[in-house]
Amino acid sequence: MQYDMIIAGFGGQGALLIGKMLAYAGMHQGKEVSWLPSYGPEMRGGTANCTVVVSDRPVGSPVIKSPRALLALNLPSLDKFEDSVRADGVILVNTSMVNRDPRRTDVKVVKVAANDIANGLGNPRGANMVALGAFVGATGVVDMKEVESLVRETFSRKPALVEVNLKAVRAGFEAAVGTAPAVAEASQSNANG
Amino acid sequence: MQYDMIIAGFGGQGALLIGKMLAYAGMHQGKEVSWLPSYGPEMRGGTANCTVVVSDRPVGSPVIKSPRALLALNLPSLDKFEDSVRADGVILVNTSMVNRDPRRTDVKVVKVAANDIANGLGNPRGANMVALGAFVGATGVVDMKEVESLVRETFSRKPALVEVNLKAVRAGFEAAVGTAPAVAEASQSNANG
Amino acid sequence: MAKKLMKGCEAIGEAAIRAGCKLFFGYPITPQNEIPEYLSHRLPQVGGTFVQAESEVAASNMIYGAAGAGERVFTSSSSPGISLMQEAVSYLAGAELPAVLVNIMRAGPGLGGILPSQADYLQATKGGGHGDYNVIVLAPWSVQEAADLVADAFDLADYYRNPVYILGDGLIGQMMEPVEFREDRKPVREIPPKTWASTGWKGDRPRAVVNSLYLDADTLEKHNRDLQEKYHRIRRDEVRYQGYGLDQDYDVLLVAYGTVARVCLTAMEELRDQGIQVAILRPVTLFPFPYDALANAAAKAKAVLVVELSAGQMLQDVQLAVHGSRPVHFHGRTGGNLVTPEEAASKVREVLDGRSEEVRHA
Amino acid sequence: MAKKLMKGCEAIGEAAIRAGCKLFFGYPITPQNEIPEYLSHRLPQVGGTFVQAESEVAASNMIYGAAGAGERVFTSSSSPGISLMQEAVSYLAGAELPAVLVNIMRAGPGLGGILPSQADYLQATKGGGHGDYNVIVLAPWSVQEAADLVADAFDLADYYRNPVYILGDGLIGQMMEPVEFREDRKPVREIPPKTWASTGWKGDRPRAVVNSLYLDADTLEKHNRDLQEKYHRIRRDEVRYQGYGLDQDYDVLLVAYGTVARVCLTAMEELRDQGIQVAILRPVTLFPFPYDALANAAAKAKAVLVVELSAGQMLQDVQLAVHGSRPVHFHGRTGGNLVTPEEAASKVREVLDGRSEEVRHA
Amino acid sequence: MPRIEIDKDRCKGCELCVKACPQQILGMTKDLNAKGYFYAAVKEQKRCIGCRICCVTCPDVAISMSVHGTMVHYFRY
Amino acid sequence: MPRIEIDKDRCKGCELCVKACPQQILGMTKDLNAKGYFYAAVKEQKRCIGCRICCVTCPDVAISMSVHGTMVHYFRY
Amino acid sequence: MPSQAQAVFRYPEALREVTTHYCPGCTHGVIHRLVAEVLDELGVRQRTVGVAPVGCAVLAYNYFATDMQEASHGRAPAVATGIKRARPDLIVFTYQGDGDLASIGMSEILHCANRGEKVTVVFVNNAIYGMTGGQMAPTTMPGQVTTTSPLGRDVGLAGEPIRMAELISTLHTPGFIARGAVHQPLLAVRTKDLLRRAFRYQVEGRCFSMVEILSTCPTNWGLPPHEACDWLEKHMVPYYPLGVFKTPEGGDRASRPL
Amino acid sequence: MPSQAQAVFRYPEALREVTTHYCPGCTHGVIHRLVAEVLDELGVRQRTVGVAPVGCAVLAYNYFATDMQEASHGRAPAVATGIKRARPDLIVFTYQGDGDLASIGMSEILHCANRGEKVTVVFVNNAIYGMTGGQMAPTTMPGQVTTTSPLGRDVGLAGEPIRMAELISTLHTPGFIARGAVHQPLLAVRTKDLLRRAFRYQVEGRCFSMVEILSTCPTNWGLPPHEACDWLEKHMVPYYPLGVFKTPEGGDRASRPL
Ligand SMILES: Cc1ncc(C[n+]2csc(CCOP(=O)(O)OP(=O)(O)O)c2C)c(N)n1
Ligand SMILES: Cc1ncc(C[n+]2csc(CCOP(=O)(O)OP(=O)(O)O)c2C)c(N)n1
Ligand code: SF4
Ligand code: SF4
Ligand code: SF4
Ligand code: SF4
Ligand code: SF4
Ligand code: SF4
Ligand SMILES: [Mg+2]
Ligand SMILES: [Mg+2]
Repeated sequence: MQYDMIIAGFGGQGALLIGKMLAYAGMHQGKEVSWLPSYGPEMRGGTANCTVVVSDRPVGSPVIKSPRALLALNLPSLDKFEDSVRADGVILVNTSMVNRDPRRTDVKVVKVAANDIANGLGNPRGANMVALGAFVGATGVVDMKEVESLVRETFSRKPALVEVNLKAVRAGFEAAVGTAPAVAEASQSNANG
Repeated sequence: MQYDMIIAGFGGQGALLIGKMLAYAGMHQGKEVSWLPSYGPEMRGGTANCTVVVSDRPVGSPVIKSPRALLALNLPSLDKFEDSVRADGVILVNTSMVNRDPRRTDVKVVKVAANDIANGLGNPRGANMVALGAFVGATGVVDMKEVESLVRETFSRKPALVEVNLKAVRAGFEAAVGTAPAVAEASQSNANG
Repeated sequence: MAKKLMKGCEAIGEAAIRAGCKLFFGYPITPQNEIPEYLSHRLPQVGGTFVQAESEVAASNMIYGAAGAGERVFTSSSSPGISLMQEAVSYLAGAELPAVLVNIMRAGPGLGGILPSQADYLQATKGGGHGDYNVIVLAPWSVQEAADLVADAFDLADYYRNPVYILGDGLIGQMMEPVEFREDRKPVREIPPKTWASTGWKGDRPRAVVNSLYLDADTLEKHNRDLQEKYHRIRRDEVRYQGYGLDQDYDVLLVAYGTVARVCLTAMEELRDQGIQVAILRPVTLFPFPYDALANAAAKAKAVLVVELSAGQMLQDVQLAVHGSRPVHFHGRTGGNLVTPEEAASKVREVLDGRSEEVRHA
Repeated sequence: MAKKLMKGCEAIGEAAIRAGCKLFFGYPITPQNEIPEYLSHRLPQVGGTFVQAESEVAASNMIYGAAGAGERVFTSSSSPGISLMQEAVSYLAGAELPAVLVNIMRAGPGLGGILPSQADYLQATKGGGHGDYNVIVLAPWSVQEAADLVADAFDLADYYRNPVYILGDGLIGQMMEPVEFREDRKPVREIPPKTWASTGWKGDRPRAVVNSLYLDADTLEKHNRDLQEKYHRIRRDEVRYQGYGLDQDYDVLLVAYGTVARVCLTAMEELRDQGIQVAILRPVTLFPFPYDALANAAAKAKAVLVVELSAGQMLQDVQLAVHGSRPVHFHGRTGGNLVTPEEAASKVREVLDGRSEEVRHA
Repeated sequence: MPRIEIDKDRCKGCELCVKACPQQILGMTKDLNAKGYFYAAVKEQKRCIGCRICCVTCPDVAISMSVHGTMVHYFRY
Repeated sequence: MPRIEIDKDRCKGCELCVKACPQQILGMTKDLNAKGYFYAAVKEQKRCIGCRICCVTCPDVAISMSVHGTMVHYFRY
Repeated sequence: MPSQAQAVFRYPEALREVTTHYCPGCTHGVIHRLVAEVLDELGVRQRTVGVAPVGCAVLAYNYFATDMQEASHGRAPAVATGIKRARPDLIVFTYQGDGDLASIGMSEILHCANRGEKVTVVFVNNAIYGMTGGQMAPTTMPGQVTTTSPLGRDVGLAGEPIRMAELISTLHTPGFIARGAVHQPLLAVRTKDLLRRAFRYQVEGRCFSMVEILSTCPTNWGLPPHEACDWLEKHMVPYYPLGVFKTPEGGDRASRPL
Repeated sequence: MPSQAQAVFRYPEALREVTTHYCPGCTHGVIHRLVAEVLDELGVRQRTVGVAPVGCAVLAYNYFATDMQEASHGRAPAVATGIKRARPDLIVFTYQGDGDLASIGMSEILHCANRGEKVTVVFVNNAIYGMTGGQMAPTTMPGQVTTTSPLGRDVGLAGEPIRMAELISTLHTPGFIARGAVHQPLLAVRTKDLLRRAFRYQVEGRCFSMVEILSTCPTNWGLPPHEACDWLEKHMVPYYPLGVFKTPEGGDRASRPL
């Protein structure tokens, strides 16, 4: 089975990067993956989002209208995509930038204050890594091990950044792991079967 | 029925003009006509030819591979088109510029020394009018009256030229009229029926 | 008005002027040079404007501007030049601008030659440019019809706010025939005022924006739906064709357009003399193509023979029309060579003898 | 080599380099800018040459020159830019030059939008330029296939001395997927030495003249016959397509290419779950189109459903293939909107329910 | 007396006016406007010399100026 | 001693060489060549100063020149 | 009288009160305003037709309160020619970027200028392709990094930047050709004078006119807006001198042979 | 030694011994010969690729004894760019008419020159479209009658003739730009020097080079060949001065603001 998700945020928040890292991690685990950015004519500095599919079989449509999971890094993203998430799916909200609760009741809502956690770690620019970790924690879509090694790879040119970002991604993971077990298991069992 | 012909000569010899005048004359007589120039990529100063169709009914193909009549103003024209003329057709040769006889025996051959006649009239530039008159005389495709009034019209801006060209066209007509009666009649009867 | 003997190119120019077109933008190319040449002296006489553009790309964008300003305008060119206009044609269609483009086709591909051809049929009818659009395509077979269709072209362009091609083979451009310009001609459609044209915004109407850009997918999709709906109306209301001998019995249906149809007519006479029954269907509009008429006409025949100055382009539309119900045969000449009546007739005999092979897919 | 996650555009650029192409000439346009951007840094690394041309017109003529000099070369653009290349494409075909042109299609007509589309199908397959010619058209449905087809494109171009299009919708260009470049890849055809290329005439071979001009009609007709003969061989030997579920029973045959076929595949799974039997035929080569395979596949179905990001373009080829033997239905989106699996599935249900209307002529 | 008004919701927070004001009396707020930008505001209206440099500078025509009484401007605009 | 040769069948009869020759020793014949042109010919070879102006002038490279002995040319070509 | 407040700087009528899509600090906005103010001052707004380019200003048709046409990339001068020849009574201007005018549209601008079309061209030179994400333009500075000159423009391979105002001013056909800038307020004031002159020549039916205006692209230059202004001053102004290059009154500036 | 006759002027090796299709007295033929002689003298014939234009010289590929490519109308400089970038070891030249280079191909020639492509352009300016039957070109003289300016070129509507050598020489990229003529034998001799220089710059890998050559079109000017030469001298030379406009050594000739 396939696990599909939309990662959305403000231009500089790193939504596209988070999506790419999820796709990479999936690929490294031997899954089939696709990553598709929005390239619509948004105003510069507007929102950016991407769709990631991780699957055991070749990916069919890379365009997903009803994703299993949504990572909403800011409010406009939640506004835009909340309704599209499948019933029983996951919505992970970055409460640092979203000042309302999701209205949906048929999905698992996970809240993580990514920016605050990052600030707390003294790494304000690491909010995206916190969110990535949280998303992996909440959904289990890929292995944390893969994510960690990806973080090492991504920042390999600037070794100083490896540790702080590993910390960030782990902090995010911890903040969310186990919060949406049903879906995580669904994905887990799919991954095995 | 339709009467179709090819008028061919060297660039400056006026083949296209002769053809146009035949077409005009036909039109003025109430016939359907078409005039089609060669516009192939001949070298400048090369040969020029046109196909004229005069018919009682709307003209079908304006392109004629086997014309009823050929006016060959110079040798290359005779070389090029001699074989295409229909059996029983007419070939009018300007012997001033063609130093051989047509080889065809199944057509009516009419010979007129257009340039010499024009020179004799003290109007060397009138060779094309001589040839026109001769062609009308030989084929009867259009009425001489129409041709004469066309000559008047054509040179109306330079009245001095009207008379000399009328002379030329008549001289040509006289030199050829009655030389190819069968075809002339055919065309005549067609024109009437 | 009395008949005049005119070259097709000149008749096209004159007809445009009589249709109220006072603007021409074009670039020289054989075999249609007589159009700009004629207009360069005629337009100033009637207070019009002739501009020799620096290229076909420029010319096609100049007519965009002039059409957008609400004036009747046209350009003309021949095959390679028309290829250079394809971006602009797509823009004209997208912005729904009325403009007339004359293509006096010559032999291709590439630089090819300057002799007659009909090998731009698919470019004209299927969209040589990008995106989903259609251009109305009118194909005259005589100088008189060229003049008549030019007049109609301006009306249709204005009525549908759509570009219109006149697609003529080289013969149409170069041939002289008698032509008459009727003074009492009426527009083929009643043309609404051009309130959409950009002529200065005084606040008395919505601001005029001539445009084909729609960044939002839904808006652009809606625009496309509107366009398709328009093309549907054109297909429904503007089909033109002529039949010859369709009311008699026939074994072979000849399909040809432009001067080739005249060649076929001559061939038909020859064949009937020999007791061979054929009929001709001549599409006058290539878009919209007379699919239904052709399907009906084909139903009466044993076989259909398409004759073109190409390697087989209208052939595809004929196949789409006939839908496999009758075998479709093809005879084409390329390179500037012409089909003769004899050739067409002998191909008909081959079809009847079983010596010709049916064409399945183009 | 290990798999890499790459954007389609980058994979196309990398695949070209690995196919031995060291020359790129192109002009920026969304959504394919990642191709020139990638190559502007990669080509110098491998001793190649990247030139940002002043326009698409120039770019397409630059590849003409470079191809004529015997080198592998390519360009890329998106719909409006490809329209500007149509004269040059006709020249490339006419001069029989091998060159690869990538079109990452966006929504039209005109300036349209920048979102994905498949509305340049007819332009690519029926000849957007003038004259009788064909371009080989390859349509990938994944990033991996895009890379693979680019490699094949260079081989086919060289083998047939013919331009080749890679026709991708915007998704193909923007999407990231794992891609592997096999080191052990063999050319799809054995490619003869380019003795025809203009590389300086030392007298050891006939003078090389890269040309499409033939002023004599018979010579040009002969050239056209040779070209048609080549296209015939391409039709015979180069058809590629893939079937999904063709060996099982099905009521509806879906026909789609590019990423739309993936959407259909997802829809097919959904439908099969509901007990609705469908199969898919995905043309990989759009020219040559898999007419026969499609005719055979359609014979097993009750109806055929064509799905495209256009108002119905491949539809025409499907109709030509099916030849009226089965009803053909159509579902298309335009403007940059995408077909969803749900939409495709529900259209299948409509076809089966009789709620969808058959399309007769495009 | 010149009076500067900044239309907070037109402002895109580019700070060009702040850098340009010869009196240095403009500044950026810490609030986000409807578009999500920190916008510019007049900090010390009184010191404004009415030079209109801020108005001329703003790419988004967010700034307008009115005057009470007569003013001589040192550039014609 | 210069020697001018005119390839009669290359000549297109444009008369440019005739007008150009400073010695005026070239002229047009009354015969037609194979292409149908009245062609140019050397009328007075002896007066030729070997200046090569005719050669340089001819658009159809119909004229060539050879010399016996040494010659000094007043233009480098 | 002036006891009441009097607006001395307000939103021009010829500019619609919408938010542009331009990035924060992008001087496209300033140039829009200058053009609009000039149209207002000359009182020609109601008979003006503008031509929008393909480039960041592609949506200019949403911003000017005049009738507008959207041209294809580079062809605005041809579209303007079509409009002006169709309706000589209209005031026609194009608004074009450097990719649009100096790259793909080189032929159209030169021939439009050379025919002496009575139109006004507003040429926004920001040394880059803004809209498509920062590729090299013909006007990109030597060494300038762009997405298609990742190591900086190599003049050995891509040539030197093209100075359009200089190029066009060598044509023999009379015209008004000038270059301004808007990265400093007083330059914007002077540039408005140039625009006013350019449009006035058109209103008088005198000649073709073009004002090249140096402009910033903070986004694709990767600089905050005010640093972009400084970069422009430092790198562009020396190569692209400001001033008037040609007037219809002036003589012929063709270079003579060496 | 020279007791035997020695050929001092003979048919160049780089010119094929075929009859050209040019009209009698058309100086296209002279220019062909000059180019061929220069290729011979520089010894580069065997590594030269010429690019023929669309224009009267469309069949140039039949005349030069080198490998050749036929370009589409106006695009020869783009085709040449493709060849030269593909094979920098080749000597590449284009041969273009004024319609080809100055009208439809304006963009390609300017950008080719501006990129500094190491190719040589032979630009034949005969102030008319020869091949298509005598239409107005951008280089047509004021008042000159052509088939599309039947009352003579009206500079008020069609603008002044374009001087390409001057225009191109204002580009900042180094290059060699000159203008010659061949309507008088000694000018042909000097023009050959210009061509030699132009090709030599290419052989040395130095720069772009272009020689504009004034040429007659007796047929479409409607003049006998020698009168055409006189017409050229009288009407064209004053407007199109002969000489060298730019050398790679020389400085930057951009006009400065007024
Ligand atoms: C025919 C065509 N080619 C390319 C494009 C893509 N394109 C859009 S804008 C642009 C360049 C914009 O740069 P510029 O003109 O400098 O304007 P700016 O965005 O910098 O203001 C390009 C290449 C297009 N839309 N159409
Ligand atoms: C795209 C395109 N447009 C137009 C033409 C027609 N055409 C052929 S040659 C020519 C102009 C020739 O003039 P010029 O370049 O001055 O060369 P000349 O014949 O004077 O030597 C034109 C317009 C063409 N072949 N292709
Ligand atoms: S008018 Fe001058 S002083 Fe006043 S705020 Fe603006 S820039 Fe500052
Ligand atoms: S210049 Fe305008 S947009 Fe920029 S900060 Fe000031 S008011 Fe805001
Ligand atoms: S070489 Fe000089 S003198 Fe002799 S024939 Fe020629 S032009 Fe006359
Ligand atoms: S110049 Fe040449 S072509 Fe002309 S007349 Fe003399 S020899 Fe003959
Ligand atoms: S991309 Fe550059 S030019 Fe375009 S709006 Fe943004 S800053 Fe301005
Ligand atoms: S038409 Fe003119 S340019 Fe062409 S060959 Fe004849 S004289 Fe020469
Ligand atoms: Mg720019
Ligand atoms: Mg010329």
